[in-house]
Amino acid sequence: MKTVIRIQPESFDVGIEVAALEGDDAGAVVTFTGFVRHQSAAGEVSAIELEHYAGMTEKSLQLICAEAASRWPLLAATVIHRIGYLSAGAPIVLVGVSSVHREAAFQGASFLMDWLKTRAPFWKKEWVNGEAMWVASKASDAAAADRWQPTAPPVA
Amino acid sequence: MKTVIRIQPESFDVGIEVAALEGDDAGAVVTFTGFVRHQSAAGEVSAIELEHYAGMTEKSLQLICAEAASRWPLLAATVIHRIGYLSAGAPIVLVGVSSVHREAAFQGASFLMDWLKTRAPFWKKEWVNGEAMWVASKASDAAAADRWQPTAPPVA
Amino acid sequence: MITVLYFARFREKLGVASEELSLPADRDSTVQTVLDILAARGGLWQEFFAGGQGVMAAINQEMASRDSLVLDDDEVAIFPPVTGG
Amino acid sequence: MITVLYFARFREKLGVASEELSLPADRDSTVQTVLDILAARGGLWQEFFAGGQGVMAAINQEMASRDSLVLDDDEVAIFPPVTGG
Repeated sequence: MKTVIRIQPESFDVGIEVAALEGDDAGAVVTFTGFVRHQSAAGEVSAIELEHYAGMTEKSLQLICAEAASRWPLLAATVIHRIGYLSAGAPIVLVGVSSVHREAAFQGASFLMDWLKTRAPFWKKEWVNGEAMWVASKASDAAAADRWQPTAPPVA
Repeated sequence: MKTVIRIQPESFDVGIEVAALEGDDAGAVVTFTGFVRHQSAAGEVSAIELEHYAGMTEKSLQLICAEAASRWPLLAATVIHRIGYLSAGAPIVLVGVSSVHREAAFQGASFLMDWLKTRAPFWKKEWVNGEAMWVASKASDAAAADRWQPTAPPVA
Repeated sequence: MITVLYFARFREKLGVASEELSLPADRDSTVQTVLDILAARGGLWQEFFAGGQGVMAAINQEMASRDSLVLDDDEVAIFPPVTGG
Repeated sequence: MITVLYFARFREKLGVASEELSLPADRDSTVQTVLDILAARGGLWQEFFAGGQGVMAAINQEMASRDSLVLDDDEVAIFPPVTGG
């Protein structure tokens, strides 16, 4: 599977990434774009900051993409994750996959997001009322990732 | 739910449609883009032609979007379907939905595609070796649409 | 009278896109009634519409099933299973 | 000696991004061994690492579990549950 992984402060253009995913007789491209929400559990968010583990990030996303490719007949995958300061409303992450038929593309993209959320070394800090707070991980994300068992769990 | 439906010969830009779907505190936008495949059951496809039921098409897509909105907390939905002659490799259809959290967006987009495939009045003709052939409906599409029961089935 | 519309393979092979059709006056009509009237014409009409499979219908531009009631002045569309997307 | 890296809340609150650490010479070490050594420092270290929850680890940049073996020269990263995407 052709895999493109980019960790960058810059934004991205979903149209360009979809065009790049086409080809090889892809009939289906599914994308997920995540945005910085204005509202969080802590209140009104003005911006977030994203920290990551530079040495590991790309490697972990490559592993997650390889796992997806072993589960569904995917033709190509693109994962773009932004780092640094991002304002509320800004796009944070793009996951896109292509396949011959649509079911694999939907499943693959959903899987990539669930595992990215629970296995890729990114940490988010939210600015709420001028104060920065680390975001707590969500039980719903762990549950979503667990849907895709069997797999070795990360440290409990 | 804000709903945009367009039936048009022209192509579309997924990036522009994703940007239009954002807002209202959307955290997640999922898109599906379908392309004319080069290969079909009948052989090497050079182009397809899409016929539709002009009076009913938009109406049926509105109903399908309303059904999606009744099942998941979606903020906005966009459905663009091209008609007329399309070359192999060309984009045919775009479905995009936005929601606060990603699961609703993935489910909603997948549902819209399954019902569009089995309930929106479009018919495809494929050109293979200079001959035009109507495409037969696929049992796999009917099965995919049936996943989302309960619902009244279309005429058997 | 109802208006019957044909699409895709049906329109092409039967050589007709639409027609006016009279319904039986003595009883309620359904999509099945319409299909029976069409199938009674024999030839391709029978081939397409006498069987139980491979025909979808809409009444006034909403999907219908075979036992959906058809009323005077309705627009009834008859077509093969859809293949968009 | 191993290298231990800290991220996010741990890095910020402990005021350290990385350090060198000696492993016990007399037995095999795991991620749990490392966490026990750190927790024994007391204070925030104990608060963060003595419990069973809320700590993830990677060895040489691959996700690890608590019973994963840690060898000399390994790079062991300790961090809160990830929150990207």
